[in-house]
Amino acid sequence: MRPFVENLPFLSIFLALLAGIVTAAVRSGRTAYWITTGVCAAAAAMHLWVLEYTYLEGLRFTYTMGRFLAPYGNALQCGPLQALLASAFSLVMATCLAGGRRELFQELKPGKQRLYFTMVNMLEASLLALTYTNDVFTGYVFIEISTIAACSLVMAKDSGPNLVAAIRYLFMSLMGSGMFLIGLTMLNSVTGHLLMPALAEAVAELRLSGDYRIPLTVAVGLMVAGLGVKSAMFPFHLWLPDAHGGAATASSAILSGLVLKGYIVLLLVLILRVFSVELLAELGAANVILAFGLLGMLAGSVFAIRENHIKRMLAYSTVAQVGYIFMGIGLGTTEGLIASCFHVLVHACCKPLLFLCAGRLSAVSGHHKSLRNLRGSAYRDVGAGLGFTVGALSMIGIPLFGGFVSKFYFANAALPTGMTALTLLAIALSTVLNALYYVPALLAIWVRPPAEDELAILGDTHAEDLAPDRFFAAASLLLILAVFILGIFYHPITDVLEAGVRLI
Amino acid sequence: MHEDRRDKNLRRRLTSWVDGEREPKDQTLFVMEQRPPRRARQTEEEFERKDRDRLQKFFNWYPAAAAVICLVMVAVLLIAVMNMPGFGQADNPINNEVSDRYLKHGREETGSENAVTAMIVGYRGFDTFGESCVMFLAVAAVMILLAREEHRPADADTEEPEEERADLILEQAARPLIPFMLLIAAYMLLHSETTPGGGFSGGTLLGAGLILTSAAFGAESAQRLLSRRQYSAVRTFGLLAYGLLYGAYIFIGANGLQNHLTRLFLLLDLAVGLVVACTIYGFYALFSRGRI
Amino acid sequence: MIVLEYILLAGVIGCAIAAPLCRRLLASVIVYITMALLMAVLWALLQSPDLAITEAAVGAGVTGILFLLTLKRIHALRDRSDA
Amino acid sequence: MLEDILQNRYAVTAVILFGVGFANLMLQQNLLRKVLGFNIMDAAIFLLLASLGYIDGGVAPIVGDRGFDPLYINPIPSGLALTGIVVSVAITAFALALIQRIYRRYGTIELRELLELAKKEDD
Repeated sequence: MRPFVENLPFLSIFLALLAGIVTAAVRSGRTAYWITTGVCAAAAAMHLWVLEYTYLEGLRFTYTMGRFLAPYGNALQCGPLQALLASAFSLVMATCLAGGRRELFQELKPGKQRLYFTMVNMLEASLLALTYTNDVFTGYVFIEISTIAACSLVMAKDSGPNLVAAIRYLFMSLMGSGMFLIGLTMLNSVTGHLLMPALAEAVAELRLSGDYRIPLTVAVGLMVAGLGVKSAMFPFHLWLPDAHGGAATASSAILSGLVLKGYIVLLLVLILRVFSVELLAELGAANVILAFGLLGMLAGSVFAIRENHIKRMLAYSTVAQVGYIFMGIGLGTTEGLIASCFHVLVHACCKPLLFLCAGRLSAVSGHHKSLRNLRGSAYRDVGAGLGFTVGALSMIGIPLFGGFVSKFYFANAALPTGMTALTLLAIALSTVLNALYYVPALLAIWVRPPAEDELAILGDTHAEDLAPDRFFAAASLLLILAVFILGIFYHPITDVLEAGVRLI
Repeated sequence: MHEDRRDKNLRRRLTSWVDGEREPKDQTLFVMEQRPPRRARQTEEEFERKDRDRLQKFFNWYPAAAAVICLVMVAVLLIAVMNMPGFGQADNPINNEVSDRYLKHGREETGSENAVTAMIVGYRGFDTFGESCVMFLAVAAVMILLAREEHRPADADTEEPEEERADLILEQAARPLIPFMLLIAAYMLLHSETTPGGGFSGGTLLGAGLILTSAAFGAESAQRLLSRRQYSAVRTFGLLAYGLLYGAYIFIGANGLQNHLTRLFLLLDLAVGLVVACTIYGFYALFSRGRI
Repeated sequence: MIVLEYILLAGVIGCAIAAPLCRRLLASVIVYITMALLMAVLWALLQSPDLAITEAAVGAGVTGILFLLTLKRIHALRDRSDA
Repeated sequence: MLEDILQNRYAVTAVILFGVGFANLMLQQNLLRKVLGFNIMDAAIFLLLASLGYIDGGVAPIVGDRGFDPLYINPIPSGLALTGIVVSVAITAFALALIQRIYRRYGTIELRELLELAKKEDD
C-alpha cells in the first residue's frame, strides 16, 4: 500500500478533468468560476505537498495507472522538478482567473461562460498531465486536449479578428501535433516501446549499436520541431501575436504564461529522460535549437519595437522569451536545462502579470489598446501601473527581479560550451532590445498626458471600470511577490531544480 | 513665473518625446538622436497601404517557403521510411514482449478476447479517457460557437433557422432502417469483448441512428427521443461514470488493494459508447440547427 | 491479394491528390469520402477490423456529414462556382 | 530500389499522403480545403501507424479459443490509430464550426481576404 501522497498527482489530474465535465453541466457562470478557481487552488496545494515529499526525501516515484507495471500500462513519473512546475502552473492559473475576472464576466455571453470555464479546467488538467506523464502517447492525447482548449480560449471573445486568429492558431498547432505524431510513430516502430523508461533503454541501445540511425534522427527532429511549432519557436511564431493580442485578458495571460510552457516542459522531459543531452548534441539537433533560440530572442524583440498595440507588443516579447528558453535547451548542457526551467518559472509569473496589468490599464482608459491612448493610465489604477513596472523591469533583467537571475544563469550556463561568445552577445543585444520597447511603454503609462487628451480618454471610460477591482489587486500583488521571490530568494528554487533535473 | 513656464514646457516636450511626435531639438535625453525624425502622424490610408503591402509581401514569400519546407520534409520522410524496419516482418522491434503480453494474458487480465479492446480499455485506459475528454471538449467548443441562446432571439449575425422539410423518400427509407441500426449498435456495444468494433464504432452507429431520426422525422421526434436536458445529462453522466469507474480502478490497482470490480470493462465500453454517440449527435444537431 | 492492395493504394493516392484540387467544394468532399472508404478497405486487408469499422463509420461517415453540413451552411452546395 | 519500395509500399503511400496533406494544410487559401488537407495528413499518419503492426500471415487479434494457436498481428498500433481517428474527427468538427462562424461574420472563407478584413477591424 503506497503512501497516500503518491496518489496526489493522479488525483489532481482527475479532479481537474472531472471539474471540467461538471462545469459544463452547471447552470450559472459564477458557480463554474468558483469551481474552477477552487480546483486550481486545491491542485496547487496537492503539488506543494508532493514537492515537499519528493524533495525532502530526495526520491522520485513512478505511479502505475492500474495494476500493470511499467512497460505494459500507463504511468506517471513524479519528481521534485515536476512537482515544482505543476504547483507554479496551478498557482499562476488561479491568479490569472482572479485577475481577469471582471473583464471575463463583461465580455462573455451569459450562456457561454460555463463552457469557457470547462475549457480552463481541461487546460489545467492537460498542463498537469503533460508535466507528469511517463508515456509519450498519453502526452500526444493531452496535447490535443490543450490545443482545442487553447483555441477556444482565443475565440471566447467572439469578435471577428479573434475568430480568424483562432483558426490560424488551430491550423499551425495541428501542423505541430501532426509532426509530433509522425515522429512518435517512427520512434515506436524503431524502439517498440511507448513508455519513457523503456524508450530510454532502447534509444541508448540504438545509439551504441548505431543501426536505424536515420529513422532515429528524423524521429527526434520531427518531435522537437512539432513541439517547437506548438510553443512558438522562432520561425513558426506567426500565429502568436494575433492569437494572444486579441484574446481577453485572462485568456491571453493563461495562453502565453502557461499553455506554451506545457509543450516546453514535455520537450524538456523528453530530452532529459529519453534522448539524453549527449544524443541531442551528437545528432546535431542541439545546434539547430540554439540557432532558432538566438534568432527568436532577437527577432521577437525587433518585432515588438515596431508594435504600438500594447497586447501585441507583449505577445512579441513572449516570442523573444521562448527564444531564451530554446537557447538554454540548445546549449546542450544540464546547466542550460536548469536555466531553461528557471526561465520557464520566471516567464510563467512575469508574463501573466504584464498581461493582467495591461488589460486593467486599457480597461481604465476606455478599452483602447494603443500606447498613445494609454498615456497616464497608471495614475488611474496605481496597482496596475506598479505591476506593469515590476513585470517590465523583470523582463528587461534589472537585478532584484526574476528576469535578471535567469539571464545570469543563462550566461554562466553558456560559459563551458563552445558557443560562449555568440550566446553572451545575443543575451546582451536582446536585453538592450527589450529595454527599447519596455522603457517607452513604461514612460507612456507613467507620464501624464496634456489635459485635453486625458479628458477625451476619460470620456469613453465606463464608470464601473474605474471602480477598484479587489480580485485584480490580490492577483497582481501575488504575482509581484512571486517575481521578487524569484529575484531575491532564488537559491532554494534552483536547488530544487538541480535535484529535479538529476532525479528526472 | 518664468520657472514654471520653462518646466511646463519641459514636461510637454517630454510627453511629446514619449509619443515620438516631435523630436526635441537639442537636449536629447537618450542616445537616440541618430534616429530619423518621425514624420507627422501618418494618415489613415497610409496605414491602409502600409498594411496591404506588408500583407502582399507576406503572401509573396510564404507559398514559396511553405512549398520548400514541404518538399524537404517529404524527402526526409521518404529516406527515413526506407530505412525503417521492413513491412510485415515478424522480428520487427515493435513486436516485443509488450505486444506478446497483450496477446497472451489479455484475456484473463482484462476479460476481453479482442486484444485491441483489451488494450484500449484495460491496459492503456488513460489514453481512452483523455480521448473521451477530447470529444467532450469538442462538443463544448462547438456549443460555444454555434449554440443559439434559446430564451434570447437570434442575435445579430445569425440568420433565421430554415426548417427541415420532411422528405418523403428519406422518411420511407428511414422507417425500416433505424431499428436495425440501433440493434447493430447495441450488439456492437454489448459484444465489444468478443467481436471487433468496441465502444467507438458502436457509439458511432448509435449516434448515426439518432441523426437519421432527426433528419428523417424532423427535430421534434428526435427531441422526443432525447430532449435537450436528457442529452446533457446523458453526456455528462456517461463521461463522469467513465471517469469515476476508471479512477477507482486505477486507485485500487496502484495501491494493490483487492479488486472486486467485475464486469468493469463492459461498463467502461458502454460509457465510451454513450459519450461517442452523444458527441456525434451533438455535432449534427449543432451544425444543422444550432440547438440540441 | 497483392494486386488488390496495389489497386487500393493507387486509388488512395489518386483520391488524396485529387481531393483538394477539385474546382467545386462539393466534389472535393465527395472525393475525400471515397478516399476514406478505400482506406477502410485497406485496413481490413491489414487484418485490423476495429480500425476498418471505425474508419468507415467515423472517418468517412461522420466527417462526411460534417463537411456536407458545413457546405450547406456556407451556401456552397449549389452549382455557383465557388473556387 | 524498386523492390524496396514495393516491399514497404504502405509506408511509402503514407509518406506521399502526408506530403500531400501537409502541403494542402500550408498552401491552400480556402479554409475548407485546409481542413481537408489536415484530414488527409492525419489519415496518412494512421495508415503508417497501422501498417507497422502488420505481420505477414497474421490474423486479426481476436484471441478466441480456436484450438490451434495462430500468429496474431500486433494490437498496439491499431489501438493507437483507433484513438487517433476519433481525436481527429473531434478536431475537424471544431475547425468546421469555426469556419461556419467566420463565414457568417465575414461572408468569405478565403484566407487572404479574411486577413485584410480582420486587419482593418483590429485596431
